[in-house]
Amino acid sequence: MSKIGVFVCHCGENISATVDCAKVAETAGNWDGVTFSVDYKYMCSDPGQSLIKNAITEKGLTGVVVASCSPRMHEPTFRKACAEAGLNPFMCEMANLREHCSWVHEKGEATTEKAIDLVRILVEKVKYNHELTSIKVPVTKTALVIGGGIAGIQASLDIANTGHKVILIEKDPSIGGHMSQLSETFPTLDCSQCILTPRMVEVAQHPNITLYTYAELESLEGFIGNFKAKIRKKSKSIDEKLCTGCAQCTTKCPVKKIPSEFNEGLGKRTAIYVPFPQAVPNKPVIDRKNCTYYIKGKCKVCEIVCPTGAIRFDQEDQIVEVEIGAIVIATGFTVKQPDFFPEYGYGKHADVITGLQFERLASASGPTLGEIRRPSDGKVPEKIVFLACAGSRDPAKGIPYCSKICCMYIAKHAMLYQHKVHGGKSYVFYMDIRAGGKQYEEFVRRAIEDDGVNYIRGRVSKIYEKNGKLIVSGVDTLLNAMPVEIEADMVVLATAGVANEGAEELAQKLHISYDPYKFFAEAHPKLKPVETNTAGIFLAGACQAPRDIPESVAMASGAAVKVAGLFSKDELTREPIIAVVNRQAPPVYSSCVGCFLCVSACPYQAIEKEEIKNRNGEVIKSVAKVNPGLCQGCGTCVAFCRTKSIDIQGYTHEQMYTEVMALLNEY
Amino acid sequence: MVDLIKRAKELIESSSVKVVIGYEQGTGNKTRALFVENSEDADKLIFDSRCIQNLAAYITKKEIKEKGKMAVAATLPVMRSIIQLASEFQVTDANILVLGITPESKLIEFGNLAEVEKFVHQYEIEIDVRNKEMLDKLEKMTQPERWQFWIDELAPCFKCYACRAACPMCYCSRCTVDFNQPQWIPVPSTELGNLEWHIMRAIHLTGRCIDCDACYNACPLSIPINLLTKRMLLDAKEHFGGYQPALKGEHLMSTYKPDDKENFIQ
Amino acid sequence: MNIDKRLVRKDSLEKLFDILKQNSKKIYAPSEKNGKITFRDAENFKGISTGYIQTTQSSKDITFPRAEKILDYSKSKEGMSVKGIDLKEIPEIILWGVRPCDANGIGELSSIFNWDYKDEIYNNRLSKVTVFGFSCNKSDEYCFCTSVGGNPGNTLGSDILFTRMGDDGDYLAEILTEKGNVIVSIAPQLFEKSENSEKEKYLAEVPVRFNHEEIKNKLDKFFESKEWIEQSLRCLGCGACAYVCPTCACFDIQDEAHGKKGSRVRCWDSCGFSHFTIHTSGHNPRDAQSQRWRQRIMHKFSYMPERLSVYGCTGCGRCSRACPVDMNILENLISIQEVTI
Amino acid sequence: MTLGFYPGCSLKGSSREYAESVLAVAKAFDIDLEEIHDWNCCGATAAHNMNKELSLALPARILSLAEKQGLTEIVVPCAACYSRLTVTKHELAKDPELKIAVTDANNLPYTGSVNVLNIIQMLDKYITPVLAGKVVKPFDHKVACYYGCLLVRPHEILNFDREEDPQSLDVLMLKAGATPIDWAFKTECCGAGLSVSRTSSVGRLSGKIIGDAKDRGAETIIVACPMCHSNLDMRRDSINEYLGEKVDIPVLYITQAIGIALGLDRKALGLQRHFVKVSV
Amino acid sequence: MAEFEPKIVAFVCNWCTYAGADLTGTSRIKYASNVRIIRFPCTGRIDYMLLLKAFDEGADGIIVSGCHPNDCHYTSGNFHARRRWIMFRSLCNFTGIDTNRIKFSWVSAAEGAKWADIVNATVKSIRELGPYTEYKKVAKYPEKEVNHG
Repeated sequence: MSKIGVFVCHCGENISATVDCAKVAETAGNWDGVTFSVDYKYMCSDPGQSLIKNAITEKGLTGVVVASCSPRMHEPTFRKACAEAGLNPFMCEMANLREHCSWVHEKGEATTEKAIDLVRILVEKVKYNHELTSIKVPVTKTALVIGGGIAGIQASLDIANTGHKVILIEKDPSIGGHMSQLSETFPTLDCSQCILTPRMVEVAQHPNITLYTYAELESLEGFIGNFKAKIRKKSKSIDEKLCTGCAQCTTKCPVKKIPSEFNEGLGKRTAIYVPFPQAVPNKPVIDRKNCTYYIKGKCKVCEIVCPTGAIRFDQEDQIVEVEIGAIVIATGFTVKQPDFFPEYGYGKHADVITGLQFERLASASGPTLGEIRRPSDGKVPEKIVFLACAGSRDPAKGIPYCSKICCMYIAKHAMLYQHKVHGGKSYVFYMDIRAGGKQYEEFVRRAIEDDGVNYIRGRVSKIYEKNGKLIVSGVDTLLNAMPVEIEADMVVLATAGVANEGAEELAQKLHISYDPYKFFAEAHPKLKPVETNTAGIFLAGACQAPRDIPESVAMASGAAVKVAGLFSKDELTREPIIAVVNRQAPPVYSSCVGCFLCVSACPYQAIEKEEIKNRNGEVIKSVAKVNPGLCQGCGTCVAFCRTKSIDIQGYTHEQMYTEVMALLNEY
Repeated sequence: MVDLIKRAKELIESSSVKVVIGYEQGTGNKTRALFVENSEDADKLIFDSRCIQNLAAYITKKEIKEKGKMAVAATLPVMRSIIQLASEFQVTDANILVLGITPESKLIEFGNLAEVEKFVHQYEIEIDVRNKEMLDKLEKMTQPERWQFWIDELAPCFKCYACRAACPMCYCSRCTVDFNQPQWIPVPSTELGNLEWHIMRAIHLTGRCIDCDACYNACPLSIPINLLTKRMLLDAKEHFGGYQPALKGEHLMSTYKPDDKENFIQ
Repeated sequence: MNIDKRLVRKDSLEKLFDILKQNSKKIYAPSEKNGKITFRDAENFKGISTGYIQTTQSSKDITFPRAEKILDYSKSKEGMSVKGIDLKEIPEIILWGVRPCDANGIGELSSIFNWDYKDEIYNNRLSKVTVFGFSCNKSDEYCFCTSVGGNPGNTLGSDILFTRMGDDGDYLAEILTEKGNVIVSIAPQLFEKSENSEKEKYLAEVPVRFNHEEIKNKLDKFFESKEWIEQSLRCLGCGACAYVCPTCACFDIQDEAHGKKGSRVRCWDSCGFSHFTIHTSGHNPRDAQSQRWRQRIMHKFSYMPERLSVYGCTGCGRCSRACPVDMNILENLISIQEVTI
Repeated sequence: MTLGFYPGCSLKGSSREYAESVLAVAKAFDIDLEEIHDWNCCGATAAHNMNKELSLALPARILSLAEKQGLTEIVVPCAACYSRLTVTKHELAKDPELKIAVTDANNLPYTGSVNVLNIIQMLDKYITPVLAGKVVKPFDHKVACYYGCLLVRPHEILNFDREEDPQSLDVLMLKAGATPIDWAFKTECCGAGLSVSRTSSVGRLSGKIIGDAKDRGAETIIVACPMCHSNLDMRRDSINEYLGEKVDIPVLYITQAIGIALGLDRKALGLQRHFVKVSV
Repeated sequence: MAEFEPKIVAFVCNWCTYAGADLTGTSRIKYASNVRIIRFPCTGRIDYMLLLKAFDEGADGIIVSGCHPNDCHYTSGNFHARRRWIMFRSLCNFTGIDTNRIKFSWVSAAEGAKWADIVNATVKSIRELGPYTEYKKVAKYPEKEVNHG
């Protein structure tokens, strides 16, 4: 006979404001099998948990139902409490009275009735719960870091420094990411390259880090502690072992006018190229789309000039298979290009550029060697306008969120401009200045007060070119919405930070979720910012949302700690929510008839064939068997099996059936 | 079927197979299954248009399997059933020899199941005109009319499970109706118990039924339960391009396509 | 005993039906659906099937329904309360068009339900049934009532037995019981004095096909025979034979639970089903179809005569007609008789 | 072929030439424009600032009448009318209760089945495919296509063209043989709402439009809205006053420009009715 | 007379719709209280028989909801579910079960508002359809004495 304890939480007033918690507890107390029922202000608090623990020991409870918030929130908390009191943690269930009831319905009888129903469903379910034991699986202590920007670099180094192996893959020919493109960094104005390059080199030289540049994730299978990844190493068309990075080839390559990605199109590169001088690895790749040899079948200048014979025109993409235990995704973000904004010149005015392009202009290693010169004619702009929120915070553009970093980098840009172009005039159109962060507000004030940047609170409706000037037509909302027109020489758009193209596809490969803007979704917005919903996969940096450098680095270190924590044990404990094929006494052995249709229904290839043999070793019967290491507990096979021979622990036939019965009948 | 008798005798005498399953004259004007285990019995083998029982139902029967390798005089529906059973690992080349009977009543012996599959694939599974008309008629009814139609049609059902017994695909050793923890299908043959039994049966046969009508022919009350599986067959065709039993095929309901089309999920 | 024999004109039958209906009698009579004839609540005389040799299903459904609630229960903190069905609610029913073999089967069924335990519900239902037997003037190769002690004009089990005199003739009604007299008293004008009381010449001829005594004696030593395996090879193990049989009485008790309330239901079961005898342990004493087939025959021709002094078979031949794989009981009994042990 | 036709007030008054040119071009392609009987004011532009239900009931009545007349598709040349009719369809489809209220107010059944076309959509759908063969005198001029505010906004309701940088008129004019210029004032406000009350504001607002068109070498300005036309044509004196020079670039309705390309009679196109002489 | 309050059972997956309904809660979006959620690991786990059981026990409407295609936490559970739903729904339709009473939807963890809309729309439409008397009549067997067929 079950002895169930029901614990109804008020959640302060979050539940009790609309649900009569005392009535819920009282009603539950009258049900068959419920021996203890109580309501309390905060079940998750220490005294609340003690209440549960005491009831378990004193009343000898065989099952616990905590009626409080979403199990997605506190199930681990309460299960742990039960375990501490000696009750198998899987004998604890949660009724979601907060998110699914009190917060979404008005106060009233119907809401309390619903709360009672929700509790009853779980009380009846828990009667059919079984004591389960967590599953132990071995951990492969190698991490895969996807993306070699600052977040990926930081995560790789942090993990590697704890003594674990790291495989870092980067889709571009060099690691460094967006940070390597930046001129100076706010709020200290130290040179981005100067602080980043040492880390890049450290990555390359670290004995625990294997670096694959020009490589992308092809596919992933497995589960936490036991992933198998296929990595596509795109062909670089060179033999990296032979290449010394002497740059003979890049100097002699006749195709010289390809817009440089690193310089955001403001500079040119060759077809065989190293993206930037400090690249790691500092070895070239051939851009086959633009290489004369690949287009026309002749040239091979690079091959001729290469002193070590390292050019390999027939090199093919290579697929590397690796076994890893954890993954850090640090794929970063991208910015909207000006052609997204017809009103701002639709990408047709050369002198309307993005913030990232301005970084290149301001960078000492950039196409202008750090001088601010406008792309169209190379003149130093006398008047420059910066537009904040180009796309961001604009529902009409489909980007209602704040891109977060723009306020700061615009202040930096304006400041750099003022420092470099003496007597120049700079204007910033903004909605609000969001400068939350250590020394951030001070930095913006410096731009305004010390460097004389003109901040205009208002939006720009239109930019058009007239008589060689860019007419920036906007409004100053602090001057009673006075229309403002500035005849500028150059305009910098702080275009919205958005998810990478292909982010969706990557998420699907990794089986992680993403938000409506295709940024990867964290497991909890506050308490699990670096975890994903898929165990063993973590997030770092701007792939999760727009992030600045300090945040990206902090996230990366956070993710690294999560990985290191995971790797600190040889075995991993997994929830035993897995499918099981029934076994019975001979001569039946199992009700499974061995049709093995479940094998194709399983998304994880977790179902195998097991041959049941007699003492003479003859096969009596072939039945399905679930590999507990591979099974992730989706239950697709369970609903599919005709003979109901597969069941899933925690969501068994009896449990789910009982939930339906309990929901619609009186008990 | 002189050829069949001759071949059966050879197979038995040479011990190539232990039993040949075919048809014999039954009582009344019926024909019935015959299990030939010695060459004299082979003389009783017949084949004519009355031989419609799906003999594949015997292939998974314990008592028959225990005899050893079998040969089956198989009409097109029987051959289809055999391929489907093979795809579900219930029969292999090692335990069956197919003596095919073509739609033109010609005997054709197959070396292996792959050949049977090839033969079977020449013919589309098609629903006969009379049943097609009935399906169309049902389609045109309103939802409450269809509901009443089935409540009335299924009312006589007393759950003797002859439909299940006669169906070659219903080889499960424990049918869902025999599962009682929980009791998915109400055991009593009430309106609800009958409806849910037949719905469940139709779902379990979706993508597997080869439309042999064995269930309908077996029903002592002649309830048109084959309409359910026929409907599923047509829907499988409409939504997923249909199916043919195949040795290494993708089973309709245990697989999916990312671009499966529907118009009702919001 | 002198049987009260009356003449019922051929067109009086409809009048009788209508008068009984006017007297609010519930009449179950054979009617057709999908080509199969079964006893159903008859609304009008026109819907009643005639000319059939035998109905597909027997009339046992009326006294032993395929699904029958026997009690309701509800649970509370105080405990369980149980409410049996109200026997007074059981309606009076006239069973119209029952063949003599079926009527005979009523007795056989009753002997099972009154063997060690007197089944109150069954007996109550039976007490409220008035049986209108109709003698057979046709038979087919599946009929063998005469081999099990019956005959096409058998009066056993009927309250009134109608015998049609000639293909288009009037009926001879034998008023056999008090229940029969009650019917006559409702419409006395339709039950005329009978001049001609000879019915034998109008009855179908059903040859005796085997000796049931001999079969019974043989079965005593036949348990381990290989014949069972050979006979049952074809059997698919469905329950069609048991469910159409007038004397098969296997049932299952099911609790239909809905939260704290529920009902207990008696529903038909069949010893032919492979799971009929399965134990909780997984052991199944009748694991093979041959064992189940043997049980069916042994029960009807050996165990029942031994324990209840009646046969469990009326020779109606329904099981043979209904079997999807032509398991012909007559054929099998004859072969048992012929086999030497 | 027959299409429904809702002229609205402007096309019967100040912009008669727009109506004339629409009908002339339609006729040239054997399209019958059947005017909606007993049509009423569309409510533009003031009604929706006063009373939402009224602002929807007026266009709904027009649409109901069109339904009653058996029309499935109507042409609405005036951009303001087009906006009101389309917005009404959108609002009523979205809100069944509102639909009932409006239907009740009009006492006319409304299903929302009538397809509303602006002039560009009409030309695109029925005339562009066969235009090339009928152009006898390509409109070989540099043109500035001016869209104004109501033709493309609000985008989420009209779902017509790109709201910030529309292209449809440019494409049409290209097909008529013109060279559309790239300019900055395609959707800038002409000051329509102040057309009568504050002509000086109109001078400034429309002046910027004319000024930019002139600076970029436009020989003609092409419009598809009576309000735009009034302001750019009728208020040319105020405009010129603002610009401080005499600019005499003519303003043509798209249908007039196409009509010229088709070689239609200039009078039939109403070219003589303009304030700024049509020199092209 | 009081308005008919339909009983609606929602079968949802843990990762998307259950989380989406959590978000509806955290966003404090109000919706009709007629729905009770039963949590499954994945839509692939949702046994069609459970839907029938819900009707057996007196549900007037059913919501089945999970992750959008491609978003399944288990990669393809929802794809399998979708195929089953297509066939199951068609069979229901063929047997005369009122498919207007079964609402299938995709609600992601980010679509809190959509969940509220789905629930409200379902409650509204079921309210218009009224109690599912057809099914209830058949299902309330224990009220009936016997079945003679």
